[in-house]
Amino acid sequence: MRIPCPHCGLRGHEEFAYLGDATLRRPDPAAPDAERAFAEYAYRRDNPAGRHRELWYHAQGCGTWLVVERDTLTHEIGRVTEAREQGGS
Amino acid sequence: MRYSIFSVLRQALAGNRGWAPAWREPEPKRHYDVVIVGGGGHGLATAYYLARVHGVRNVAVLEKNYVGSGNVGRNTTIIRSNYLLPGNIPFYEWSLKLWEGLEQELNYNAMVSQRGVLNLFHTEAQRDLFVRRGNSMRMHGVDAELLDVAGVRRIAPFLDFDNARFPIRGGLLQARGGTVRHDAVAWGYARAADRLGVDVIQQCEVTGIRVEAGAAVGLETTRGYIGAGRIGLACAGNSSRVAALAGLRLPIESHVLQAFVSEGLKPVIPGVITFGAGHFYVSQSDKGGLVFGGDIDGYNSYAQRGNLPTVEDVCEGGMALMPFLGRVRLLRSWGGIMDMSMDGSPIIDRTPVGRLYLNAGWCYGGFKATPASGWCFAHLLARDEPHAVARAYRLDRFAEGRLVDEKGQGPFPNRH
Amino acid sequence: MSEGSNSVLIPGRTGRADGRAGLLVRECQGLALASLVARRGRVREAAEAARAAFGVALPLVARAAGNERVTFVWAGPGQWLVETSDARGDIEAFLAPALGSLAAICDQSDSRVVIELAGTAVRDVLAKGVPIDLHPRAFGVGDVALTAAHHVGLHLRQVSEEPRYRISVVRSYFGSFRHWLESSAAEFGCEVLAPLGAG
Amino acid sequence: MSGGASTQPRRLASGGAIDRSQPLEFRFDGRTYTGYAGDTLASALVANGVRLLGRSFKYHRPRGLLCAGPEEPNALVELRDGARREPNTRATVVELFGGLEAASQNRWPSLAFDVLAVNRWLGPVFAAGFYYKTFMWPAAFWERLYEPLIRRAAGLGRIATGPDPDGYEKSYAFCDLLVIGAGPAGLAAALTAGRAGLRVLLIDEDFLPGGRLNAERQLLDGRPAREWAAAAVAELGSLPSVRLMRRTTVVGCYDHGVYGALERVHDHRPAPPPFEPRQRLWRIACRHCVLASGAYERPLLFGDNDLPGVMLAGAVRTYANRFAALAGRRAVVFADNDEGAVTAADLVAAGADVVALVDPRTAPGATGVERIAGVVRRAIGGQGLRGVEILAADGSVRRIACDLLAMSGGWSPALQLTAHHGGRPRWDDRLGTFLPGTLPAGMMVAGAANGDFTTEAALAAGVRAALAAAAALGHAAAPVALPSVSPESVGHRPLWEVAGTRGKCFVDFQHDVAVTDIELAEREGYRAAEHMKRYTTLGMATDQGKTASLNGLAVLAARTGRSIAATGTTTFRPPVVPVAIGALAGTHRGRDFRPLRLTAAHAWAVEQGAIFMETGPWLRAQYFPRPGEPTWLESVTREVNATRQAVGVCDVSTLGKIDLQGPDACEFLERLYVNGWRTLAVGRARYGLMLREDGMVMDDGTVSRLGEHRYLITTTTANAVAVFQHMQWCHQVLWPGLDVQFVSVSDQWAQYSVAGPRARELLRAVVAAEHDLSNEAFPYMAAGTLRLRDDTVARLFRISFSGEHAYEIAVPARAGERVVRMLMAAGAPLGVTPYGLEALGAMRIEKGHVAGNELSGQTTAHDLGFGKMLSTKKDYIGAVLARRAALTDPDRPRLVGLAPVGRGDRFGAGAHLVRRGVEPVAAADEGYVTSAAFSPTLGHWIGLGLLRRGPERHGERVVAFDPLRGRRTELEVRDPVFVDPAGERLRV
Ligand SMILES: Cc1cc2nc3c(=O)[nH]c(=O)nc-3n(C[C@H](O)[C@H](O)[C@H](O)COP(=O)(O)OP(=O)(O)OC[C@H]3O[C@@H](n4cnc5c(N)ncnc54)[C@H](O)[C@@H]3O)c2cc1C
Ligand SMILES: NC(=O)c1ccc[n+]([C@@H]2O[C@H](COP(=O)([O-])OP(=O)(O)OC[C@H]3O[C@@H](n4cnc5c(N)ncnc54)[C@H](O)[C@@H]3O)[C@@H](O)[C@H]2O)c1
Ligand SMILES: Cc1cc2nc3c(=O)[nH]c(=O)nc-3n(C[C@H](O)[C@H](O)[C@H](O)COP(=O)(O)O)c2cc1C
Ligand SMILES: [Zn+2]
Repeated sequence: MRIPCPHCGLRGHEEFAYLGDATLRRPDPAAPDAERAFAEYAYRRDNPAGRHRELWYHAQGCGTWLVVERDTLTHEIGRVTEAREQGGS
Repeated sequence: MRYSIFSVLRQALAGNRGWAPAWREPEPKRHYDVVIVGGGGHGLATAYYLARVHGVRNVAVLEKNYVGSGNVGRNTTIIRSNYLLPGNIPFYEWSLKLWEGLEQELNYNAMVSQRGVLNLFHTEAQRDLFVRRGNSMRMHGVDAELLDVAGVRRIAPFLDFDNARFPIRGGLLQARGGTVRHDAVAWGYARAADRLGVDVIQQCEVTGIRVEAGAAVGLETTRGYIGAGRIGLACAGNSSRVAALAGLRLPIESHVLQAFVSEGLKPVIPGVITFGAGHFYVSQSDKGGLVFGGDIDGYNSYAQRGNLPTVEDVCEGGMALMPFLGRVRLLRSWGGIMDMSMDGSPIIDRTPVGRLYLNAGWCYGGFKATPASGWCFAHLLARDEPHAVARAYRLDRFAEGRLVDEKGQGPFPNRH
Repeated sequence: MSEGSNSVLIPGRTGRADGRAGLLVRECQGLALASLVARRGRVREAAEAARAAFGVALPLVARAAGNERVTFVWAGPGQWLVETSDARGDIEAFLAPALGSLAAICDQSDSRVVIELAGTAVRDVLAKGVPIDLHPRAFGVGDVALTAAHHVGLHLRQVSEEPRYRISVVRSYFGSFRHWLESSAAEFGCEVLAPLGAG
Repeated sequence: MSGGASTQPRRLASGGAIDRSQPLEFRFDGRTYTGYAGDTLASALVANGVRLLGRSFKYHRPRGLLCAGPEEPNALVELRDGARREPNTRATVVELFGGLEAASQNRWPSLAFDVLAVNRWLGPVFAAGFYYKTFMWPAAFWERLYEPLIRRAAGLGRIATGPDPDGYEKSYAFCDLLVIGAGPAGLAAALTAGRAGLRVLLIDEDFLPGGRLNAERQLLDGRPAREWAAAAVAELGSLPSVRLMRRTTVVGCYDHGVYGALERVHDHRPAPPPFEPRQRLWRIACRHCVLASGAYERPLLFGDNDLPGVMLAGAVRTYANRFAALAGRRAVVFADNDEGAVTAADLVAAGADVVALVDPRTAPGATGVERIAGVVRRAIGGQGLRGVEILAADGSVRRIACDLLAMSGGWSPALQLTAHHGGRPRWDDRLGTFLPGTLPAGMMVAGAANGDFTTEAALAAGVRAALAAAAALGHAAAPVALPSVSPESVGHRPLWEVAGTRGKCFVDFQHDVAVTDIELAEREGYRAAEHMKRYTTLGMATDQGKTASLNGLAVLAARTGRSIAATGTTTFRPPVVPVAIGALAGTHRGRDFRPLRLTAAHAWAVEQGAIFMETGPWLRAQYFPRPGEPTWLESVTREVNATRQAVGVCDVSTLGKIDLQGPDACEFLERLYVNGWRTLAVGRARYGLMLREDGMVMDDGTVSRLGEHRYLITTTTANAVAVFQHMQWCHQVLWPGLDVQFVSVSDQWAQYSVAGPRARELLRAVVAAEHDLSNEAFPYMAAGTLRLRDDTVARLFRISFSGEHAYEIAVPARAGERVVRMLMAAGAPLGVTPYGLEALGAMRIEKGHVAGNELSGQTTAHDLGFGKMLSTKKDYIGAVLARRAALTDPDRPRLVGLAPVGRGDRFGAGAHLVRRGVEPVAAADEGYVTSAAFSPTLGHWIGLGLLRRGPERHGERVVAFDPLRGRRTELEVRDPVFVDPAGERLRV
């Protein structure tokens, strides 16, 4: 696969480290059901067959965490943005 | 017809015209006591043991493609019970015991071949881990042996002992480990289950799970609606998709694992060998091909195919370990989609939906589990209680923190 | 890596011995390096401050920009590797007056080995490990890439048209990198020249 | 000088693309032959009249050449010898070189007389899948008898005997347009794109580009087609943006325009020249691709169609026209398409006696040879073809003597690469074959690969595809003028099977899969195309069914009553042709498997005689043996004692080091670590512990505050990269609002631990005089910057892993070696000793410090005795999930110290802990020994372990059960800190 890093251009996916679902948000640790929410966050996944927003880290490149839209059935890649633009947990 | 040397000879004389289909091609009935989704090794074994052990014979196995089209037909065929954690060892050992009598049980030669599984180590830290594991196995009554370099050399003199980046320091050997002919497992279980009355229904994809009052009552399929007393999901790789039909979200990601086979060669490699410093393991099939593999590609995928860097990584490991492989040619590569669970261990459990049961999360290690998985899942489906050797494989273990994490990698499926 | 000299490349010829060597390598010595990471939201200010103080703005894309005093090599968004032979032993102090409030500055002078590569076969040699399209239509003078060859991370840029490339490699991996480079160049002949900027 | 007709009886007097001025001697099965440059091994054997080349897999039937290209199923040889032996090499793709050695395989004792040929008489027993039905009784016989026998019989060639002596390498290539195949379609595409200035990579697996143009007697613009091809190649060579690679096969199509290709750089030489690889793997990234890979001809299915002398018609033409080698003198042609006539004409032109052209279609044409409407029902012969039995349309049966049967069942596009992304080929009823279906993004198909079976159509399709690619890339391009092509006729009505055959009718030649096997599979319910493939193994041999698959599907379709379209193909997978594993590994082998990291003082350690060990990518000194120390134990004991009694120096440069700055740096630390940082003063260091979000321990290390907003973090060697990535994730993904900046400085600093009661004295001797190192000025856990006597800038941290009064001194990496020598020189009067990882490990165990074996990813802070560090006043990664009941359960195995009751006893890491007097079985398992070492300080073995409720059990005796090493040792459970529990030595 070739991932279009917004900073480095098209690069082989072997330059990146993968971390899965980018739609997860770290729950509020102070919420009363924090333990349950954190367990969901840490362990459960939508794991869709189709469009997937996912985190890739350009480890051998610019060091940016990217949010890549990729189809898990075809591997086709759509939009790629920086994770920091999501504004955090 | 019973299979034996006599039937083979008799048929040979008769031009092989008398053989009957290995299993029927029945039309689905409107309702079954138990419907298993997924005609892979686990689904078929479950149906077989339901019929054979629990006398539940009004059973259907629904397979969206052809029987054995999933991971049971595309894995590297390794069986072993050399696990570390007490949640795992009894289960995999029970599986190995079932493998040991499988052919006679099924009357199908699945070529269970216990030529040994040798895990090499290259550092002292790795050795400590293997010793911990081997001792754990021995305490469970499982065979395990620690080999020093000379011991490894005796088994596999062709490894690179002298010029390696990560020198071999020894190995953990499970002599009872080995390989089994993958396709024959699916076919053998299908035939045996069929003979006990199980309907094996191919080209039948489950597209919906009908839930009424909190309990599953039947399945929408590409061949119509099928009612069910109980439903067991055994659709490795696709578990998340199928469970989602009942509104469940699983602790699973789907990842692709590639496997490789070389051209046919005269025998060289005695059993299974795994390289502890690279991503590579290998055995040689009875047909002569070197069957090998390595790491998963590492990203969510349902595409059943991998990418080139992983191919290279695996072959680099192979060459580093066995420098005579240079001129052996890779014949074919393929991929399978696996349920990578969040702790690298499987799930055999009830679900929050009534009468819906789950068998999932086998990662890259579920082939060896096939008999025990079928055995335990059948037990769960028939008795509605977990089998003793599969006690650890509960769905709530993640939230509770009772993880079965052999590698200590945490909730990062692509690191298990 | 002999005591007394910090030379990591020993001048001489390796690989194919006849004809002109296809790859010419030299170490760039006497450079001070620093990483510069802009504070949150201060990238443009930092770029301007650099222009005001050094006459070169920080490049905001994968490029290098420099003059005789100092070169700023893009090293990721909001990050640069600063190269200078003008730092008088303390590159942090050299940069701090202009940039200290706008960016984190950290001496990296010893963390990398910097080499220059040229020669008729330089692109063919690099192609054996560097997964970057170095064709003149795709990569030109001033372009920068962060990538890896043979599992060793590298920071690469083209410094002149011929082409000549400058590469910095993490010091602890340099031995392996050099070995890869020399064996990749062996079919063309590899000539290590006297270091640049030694003294 | 010339080889001459006498040695090459079947070589034509003239013609062909061979160089008669360069005769080459080679050996096959021990006999010497001569061929020419430009030959393949196969064509040279044809020219020498050698027909018997191999034995089949199962029945050991004699086999000769079927094809002239990579699709060859029969003519597999062992090429070269010893460590260079290449089993299963297709003679058809081996470019001939002088001195070539080849041998037939899978036969014993000889090719002509092969004992296992008896298998053919057992054919009915060895039918598809027979092994699934037998060998089950008695059970124990499988592994002892049946399986070894099967394994001996199976397999084809023999693997090489030693490490591959040749080199391999890999390379990257980039282009706008990748053209795969340099036949008419590919050449036209490359010319069009190349003239338009696109960056074109044209790849062909042959050593002679041109594809079928080299093999046919066609005329292009009135010239032999081969000349047109040569001119096109010459022009491409002159275009600056075009690169033509010969002897290179594109083997796989991967995501996003990545293609893998194998270049056989020097396979056409006895061995590669110095400094050059045997083969090179190309990793190509292209924006567009034109696949112009041509087509494979199909055999016809009739009795004993595998006899040597039965060949594909296209191959017969290739041998005659390209290689000037005549595959037989007396030929019958059997085809269901118009190529039959072309073949007959070519054979006549080559001087063969063509006795009949058999074609089931009823439209005879005038070709000057006898045309029979009908079929060949059976081939006749023993080790080679002697004649054929023909069933004419009128029902008459004739036997005709011949030594060559040229057959053609039509063509199947070489479409594998179109299907590597899962796209299914689609059936084309008009052409009677499968054509490419859904294509991978960026790929177009042209020429015979797309069903354009005439040269004219292939040329035009190549141009069209290139224009489309240029347009998509926004390049202006003009169509190239195409040559006129002599008349072509491609009528075809597929025959699929000859009815009423006698003898075995082979579909997959290499795997000996016959029509009867497919019938059996169907009968037994293996009716899906994939089931049939797996049950019969059709298409699973080294040729991957290139000539067999479609025929097999047609037979299956006929038996099931489904159409071929509904039957569908099996899945195509990379590689297109088998690829040497060495090429896929490239230079990553032996010691170059992975790069090596060396610390700045590596050369010094080598001088000191260090024994090194691999730790991740690093090589680190394990211990420094001295003369008279018989084992490592003596060396390590000396190193520990010297350190504990005087002073030792250890290279700890491999620790991960991260420079953290920014106004929010402290807040960032608060969120990363379990413990608090707000009270850490400038100039002080503190121990820190990090969890993963799931509550398990991730890493530990120290953090030193260097300035108001500047910290230095150290990580363990093993986790350096992971922790940095984790920090990036925390910063960029979780908390981008924090104003922090961090970079790795692991390589900037060489770092040495200076430990022992005389550590301060030693430092005094190297540190510039103005610095005050007294306990008051520089106490335990102090951190600061200073200068050494030689003016080197250094950072000094008063931290200790060994439990001694200790420092870590960091200096810029280039000064590392110098400084370590300085330390050793200055320390000589104090008795300084270098110590390695082994001594470090022993001392940390003596001190009860956890390390890699305890940080297994399976342990919690509570397990390791760090429960009290967990802050309750703040949120941090892992805080919530670490609180789960199962993770804080006191019943969990937790850290203890362990010492043998019999002080002379030894025990090791990995031993399990059970109560005394109970049976050591799984149910009694209470934990295990994580680390163990001989303690020179205490004079006996000690260890750390995780023991159920451990901290409550100090003083209890347990047994370390280690059946793997055959040990059972009684241990006393105790506090993990063996040495200086009060920490007095640290603070002096
Ligand atoms: C390359 C590779 C190598 C491996 N190597 C090993 C090894 O050496 N040793 C080992 O122990 N394990 C190995 N494994 C893992 C092992 O193959 C799997 O864990 C195991 O086969 C999974 O169980 P199964 O056989 O039931 O799965 P499968 O055979 O995948 O069965 C699941 C079935 O469910 C069907 N299905 C899915 N969705 C639906 C639906 N909606 N409706 C109907 N049917 C559906 C699928 O078509 C499939 O046939 C490997 C896996 C791979 C991919
Ligand atoms: N009369 C017929 O029915 C019939 C049928 C098929 C082909 N043909 C003839 O064949 C020609 C078709 O032209 P074309 O250009 O499509 O095909 P071609 O067969 O002439 O050329 C294909 C080329 O692709 C190369 N190739 C194939 N796979 C490759 C791979 N994976 N990597 C690298 N190289 C690869 C081959 O070595 C070959 O040189 C025409 O001359 C046509 O007349 C005729
Ligand atoms: C153990 C094992 C051995 C195999 N041996 C061969 C082989 O000798 N030849 C072959 O073509 N394929 C072989 N395959 C691969 C299959 O052809 C096929 O690729 C695999 O089962 C995946 O199916 P798919 O490619 O149809 O998706 C083997 C597969 C396995 C699991
Ligand atoms: Zn990037």
